[in-house]
Amino acid sequence: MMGEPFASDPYVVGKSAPPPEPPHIPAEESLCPVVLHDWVNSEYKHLVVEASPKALTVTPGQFFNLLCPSPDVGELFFRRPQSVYRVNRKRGRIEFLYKCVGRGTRGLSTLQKGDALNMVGPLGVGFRLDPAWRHIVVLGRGVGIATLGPISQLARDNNVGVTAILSARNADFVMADTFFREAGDVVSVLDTDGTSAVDNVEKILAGLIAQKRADAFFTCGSNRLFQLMKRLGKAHNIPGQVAMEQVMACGLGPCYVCVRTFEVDGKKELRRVCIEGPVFDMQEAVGW
Amino acid sequence: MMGEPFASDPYVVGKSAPPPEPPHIPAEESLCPVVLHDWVNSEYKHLVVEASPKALTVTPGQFFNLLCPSPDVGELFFRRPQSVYRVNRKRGRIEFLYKCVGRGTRGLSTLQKGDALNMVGPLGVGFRLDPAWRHIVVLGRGVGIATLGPISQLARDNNVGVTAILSARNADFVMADTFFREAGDVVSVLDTDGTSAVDNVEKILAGLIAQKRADAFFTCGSNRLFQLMKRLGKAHNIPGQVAMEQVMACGLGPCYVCVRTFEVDGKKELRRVCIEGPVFDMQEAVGW
Amino acid sequence: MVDMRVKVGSVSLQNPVMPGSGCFSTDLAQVMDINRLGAMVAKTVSREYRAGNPPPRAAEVEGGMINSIGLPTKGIKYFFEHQVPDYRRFRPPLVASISGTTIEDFEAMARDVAKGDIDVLEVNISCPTRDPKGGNFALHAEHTYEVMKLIRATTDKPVWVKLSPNAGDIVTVAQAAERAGANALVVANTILGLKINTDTFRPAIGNKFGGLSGPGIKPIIVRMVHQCAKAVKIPIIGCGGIVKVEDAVEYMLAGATAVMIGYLTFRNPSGMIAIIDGLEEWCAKRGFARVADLTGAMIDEPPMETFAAAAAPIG
Amino acid sequence: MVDMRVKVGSVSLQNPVMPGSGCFSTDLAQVMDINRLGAMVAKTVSREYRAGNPPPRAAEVEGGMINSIGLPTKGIKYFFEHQVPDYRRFRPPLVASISGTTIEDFEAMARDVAKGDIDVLEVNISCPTRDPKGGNFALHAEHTYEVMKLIRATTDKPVWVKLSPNAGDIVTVAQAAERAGANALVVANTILGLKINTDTFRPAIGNKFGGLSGPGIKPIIVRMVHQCAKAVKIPIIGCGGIVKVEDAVEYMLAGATAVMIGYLTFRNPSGMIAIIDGLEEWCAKRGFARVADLTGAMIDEPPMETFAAAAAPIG
Ligand SMILES: Cc1cc2nc3c(=O)[nH]c(=O)nc-3n(C[C@H](O)[C@H](O)[C@H](O)COP(=O)(O)OP(=O)(O)OC[C@H]3O[C@@H](n4cnc5c(N)ncnc54)[C@H](O)[C@@H]3O)c2cc1C
Ligand SMILES: Cc1cc2nc3c(=O)[nH]c(=O)nc-3n(C[C@H](O)[C@H](O)[C@H](O)COP(=O)(O)OP(=O)(O)OC[C@H]3O[C@@H](n4cnc5c(N)ncnc54)[C@H](O)[C@@H]3O)c2cc1C
Ligand SMILES: Cc1cc2nc3c(=O)[nH]c(=O)nc-3n(C[C@H](O)[C@H](O)[C@H](O)COP(=O)(O)O)c2cc1C
Ligand SMILES: Cc1cc2nc3c(=O)[nH]c(=O)nc-3n(C[C@H](O)[C@H](O)[C@H](O)COP(=O)(O)O)c2cc1C
Ligand code: FES
Ligand code: FES
Repeated sequence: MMGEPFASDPYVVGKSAPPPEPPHIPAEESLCPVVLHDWVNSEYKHLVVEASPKALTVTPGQFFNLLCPSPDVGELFFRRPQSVYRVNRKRGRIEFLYKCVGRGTRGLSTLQKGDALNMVGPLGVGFRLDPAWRHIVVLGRGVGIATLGPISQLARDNNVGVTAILSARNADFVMADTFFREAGDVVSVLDTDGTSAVDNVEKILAGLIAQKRADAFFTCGSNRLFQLMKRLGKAHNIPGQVAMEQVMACGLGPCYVCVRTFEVDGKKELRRVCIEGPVFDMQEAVGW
Repeated sequence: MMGEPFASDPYVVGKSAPPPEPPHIPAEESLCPVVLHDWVNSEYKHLVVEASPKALTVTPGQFFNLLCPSPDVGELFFRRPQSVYRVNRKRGRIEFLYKCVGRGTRGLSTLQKGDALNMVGPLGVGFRLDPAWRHIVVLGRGVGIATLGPISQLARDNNVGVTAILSARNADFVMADTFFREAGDVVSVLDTDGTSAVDNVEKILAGLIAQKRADAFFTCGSNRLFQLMKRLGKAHNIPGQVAMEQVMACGLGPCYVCVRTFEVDGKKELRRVCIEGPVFDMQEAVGW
Repeated sequence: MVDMRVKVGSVSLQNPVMPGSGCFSTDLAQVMDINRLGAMVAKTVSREYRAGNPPPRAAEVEGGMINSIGLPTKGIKYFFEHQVPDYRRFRPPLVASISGTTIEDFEAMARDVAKGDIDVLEVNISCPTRDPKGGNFALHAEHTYEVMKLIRATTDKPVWVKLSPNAGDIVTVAQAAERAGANALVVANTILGLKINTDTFRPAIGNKFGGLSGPGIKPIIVRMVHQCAKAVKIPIIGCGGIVKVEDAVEYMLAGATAVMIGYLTFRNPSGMIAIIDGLEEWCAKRGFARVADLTGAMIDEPPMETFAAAAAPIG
Repeated sequence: MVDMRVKVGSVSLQNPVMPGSGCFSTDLAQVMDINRLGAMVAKTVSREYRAGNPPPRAAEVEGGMINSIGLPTKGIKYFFEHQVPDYRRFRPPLVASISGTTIEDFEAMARDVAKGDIDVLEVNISCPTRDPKGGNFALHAEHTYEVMKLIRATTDKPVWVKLSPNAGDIVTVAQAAERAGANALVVANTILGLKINTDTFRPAIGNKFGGLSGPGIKPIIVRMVHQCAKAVKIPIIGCGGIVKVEDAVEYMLAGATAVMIGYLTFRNPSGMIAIIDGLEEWCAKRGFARVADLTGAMIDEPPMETFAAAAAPIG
């Protein structure tokens, strides 16, 4: 039998000093107490945990690999990756915003305040922010919105302007708009009134480009919108970054489970989302 | 994944009427709320559940096959058989007295008041009481004591005298002596003072035989003591019954996992503890 | 209303769910309505009395169990005098499973059992608990062909053959069985395994080796069912690790006409009934008017993602 | 103090725990101290660049996972220019795993890789994700003998061979490898499996079939280790489903000199370290001064109960 939920000895937040270890180990397994865990609408949950010092070094676009409890008596095996939605370093907290889609996230949603969440991280290559940029555009849909939170926060902290275009099925699923409003302008586009159509988003982006408010593009969560940004970015020579997803096993690089296709100078190649990403150059990514 | 803890649809005690079913189905899977669950000493726990009407038809020596929760994240598979220690038909309760020995019983011990225990039963062939008997002797050791409870109760209800010889490591592990005292005389024999030695128990039994207080023998829990009773029973022509144990898979008869050896007229044969037992003729049983 | 009937060759079943041999007896009437089953499959019987293997005969492992019962049997005479009449109190077709020690013994068993009051003859040439090499005739295509050819000639009744997952190439064994005239394949028996008790340093079960069954083997057996279904025309009965409705569906998608269940019954004594009910519900919800339409319905294409190029192999 | 050292033939390891090929890279330095491992085992490399199989490349199953990565590799040149120097930042011996398409290719690969800065050559003739029949040379004793004989002649370095659990008779394959001069056997690679998604009716992974690994296969592979250990004199490395200390012990009792770990790392990234620490503790508690004494220490007798006659077979 699997025995304990982990064979390794994770860092227990609030219970012990970080174990002495060589300085070259940047990520760790840690047990983080849940501070808050609320539904934000019928499908999404907001999870706040107390995090270890190492976990708090997470940068925008990086993710943690979470050991979700099984939602039933069956065993759940793979960890589930979730990118960080917000970091509060002063209070030592990390926040996730996630959608309940299958067994893993359903299991995750059963965690109660005070329960310990086993997380491995921080992992992956996050977003890069060029301080020379004056204004960036972030375009997210669905869960992709969560992933774009930290880079927007970072931009604001560096006095880079942010326009956040948040695409959703309906007004209920425009999440975190107040959070994004703190960082800059928010444009919500919805399926219900047709504003989320690619055509309309293209108009909005074209307007921002015309106003020189688009020094860089960031996107996550929709292949359709990614393809749009990629096309406009190419046409107008605007650098872009995309955060991608793929089923993962190890989350650390060795297993090559999490690959996506990329194209450089007409040559296709596969890259691992977990360690070469999850954030990639928008022009090199092929999509999903 | 295993999905739900049971694929079948158990009878839920206190929640629903028993499902309509052909009258020839004597056992059932039922979900029984835990009413009480206490440690009686450092190794044994006393478990009381509210039981279904069908479960309450259990007779002395019969058992239930319990779906023990896993004590860790590993899956626990086989059910664990436990014989009934006491039945309170008026209050609709069934009691178990069990020793925590491995993963299954450790998992069982995590059940809290109000949790539902999934039990299959009543199962097996129990003890037989001949109303012509005037006095019986029950000899139990360890968990075997639990199994001998109901037959002692039944004997008393039928005005048959009972002498209960309870063997244990030390005074802490003489369980249920007050319960047995209600049914008759209790002799505790212990390892600590040497009274549990086979020689001494033989003396006690010989005394009872001499006093004609041994119309039938019942035993459970020790091979050594079983062999003693078998020998004396044979010598003095006293009928005897022994409750046996064996690892089980189905608990119902089909799988032939639970066999023990028996000998009839010098010919050995294997019998299934779950359906041909757990109670067997003492002279036919070979031991364990 | 979902039509739950399936046909395994000439044998009509009211639904595709039946027990695996050795995991069923009329003792189960203690907890379920046996008349609801697609068929009854009796424990494997040999000609003579066999005691079986020494206990302990089973042990838990992660994702399943190993067992080495050793085919205990009271012999063919007892089978017909006591067990068959007992089964006949119930309505589903009766499948008799036979085992033999030699090819001649198998032929004689087939002749004698098939002429009795049974509906189907299942030939167990794959029990891993008797031969420590992990099976019997079913390990090799030629051996399977030889024994099945002889058995086929003994009777007009439907003959099913239970294959071994321990065979290196189950597909050629399946084809050999088909050529020899088997009417259906049961895929498969248990996989030979060993568990050592790290407290006692001894094997966990009395016979040392035992057959692995349960959910852990399901991906292996589903693969074999799919491979065999591509290679033969006779129906296949999938067997190994079914514990929920989706598992039964998965076997049928892979190419099985019906399924057999063992392990589940140990944990959930009336689990087979729950699978029958759940399968009907599942079909209704998914718009299948006939459960038989699931057989072989796997779409044999990669699970392409939205943007095809991203998933396509390159280089 | 427990002596944790083991010798796999001429190769001394500081402890018996190492990763399985394909489940390890220096990327794991993100979460653990690689210098604690018994050895480093590199991902299987082929001569030319290979992209590997289309995603999704892995899926969960009960008691394990199936994967079909398809041996992606940047080729032998990149391996020596970039990966080997990267591994050499760490101290444990480096095991290079090679794959080839033909017997000639294997021979040439062995020659070229063995002369590089590596300590052991592991020959992967058993990857089930390349050949849908479930393996490669390792399915047959003769094929194994032929390829290993040629490879043996190319180098004086230790040569290990990774066998396939899909072989019908792994013992004869093991003996063939020994005869051909292999210095150790890795038992074993993954078992060919299939998972069908019952929502989409499509295979769960891009390559349809994939290799099953994880705790669910442990009883099968422990059995194979035991069978091989009885049949050959060269050391055996057990591999399959080790997720806790007792699993490693079980493999050693069955006859393994060392163990490899894959699956556990995915769930518990520094799990191998925990197994090393736990194994030392376990030996100390059980009074074993040398972990090497566990190898083959299974007591090959039935788990007799107190009263012997009750457990003995009869008839
Ligand atoms: C780097 C990264 C960051 C992510 N950040 C977020 C986030 O901030 N918020 C959010 O809601 N979701 C996020 N996701 C997606 C999230 O990981 C999946 O929704 C989750 O794994 C689904 O698990 P499940 O068991 O609930 O669903 P399942 O039923 O198992 O699967 C549903 C879908 O999730 C994907 N998935 C399943 N297993 C894995 C796995 N091991 N690794 C990756 N994907 C998997 C598959 O594409 C599958 O189709 C992120 C994914 C990645 C790779
Ligand atoms: C008919 C019957 C009635 C019993 N009544 C009682 C009782 O009233 N009180 C009590 O304390 N114990 C009783 N037992 C014993 C009880 O079933 C075992 O102690 C329990 O199954 C141990 O499970 P475990 O997982 O805790 O221990 P494990 O570590 O799994 O095993 C410890 C020992 O328990 C036995 N065991 C394990 N699995 C099974 C199984 N599926 N079926 C039967 N035995 C198994 C084995 O002999 C093993 O050596 C009874 C057993 C039987 C067969
Ligand atoms: C305890 C036990 C006894 C078995 N006895 C037989 C048998 O007598 N004949 C046979 O063909 N298969 C026998 N089997 C194999 C099952 O019929 C079935 O093929 C196997 O268990 C896989 O199905 P499962 O995973 O649903 O249990 C037995 C299996 C178990 C677990
Ligand atoms: C994702 C993945 C990739 C693998 N790649 C290789 C490989 O390249 N070469 C190889 O010999 N074995 C490979 N294997 C097999 C493992 O080394 C190991 O034999 C198998 O997973 C069983 O061990 P486990 O149950 O501990 O995972 C791979 C396994 C997995 C899960
Ligand atoms: S998940 Fe293993 S390499 Fe990315
Ligand atoms: S446990 Fe199955 S026959 Fe007794």
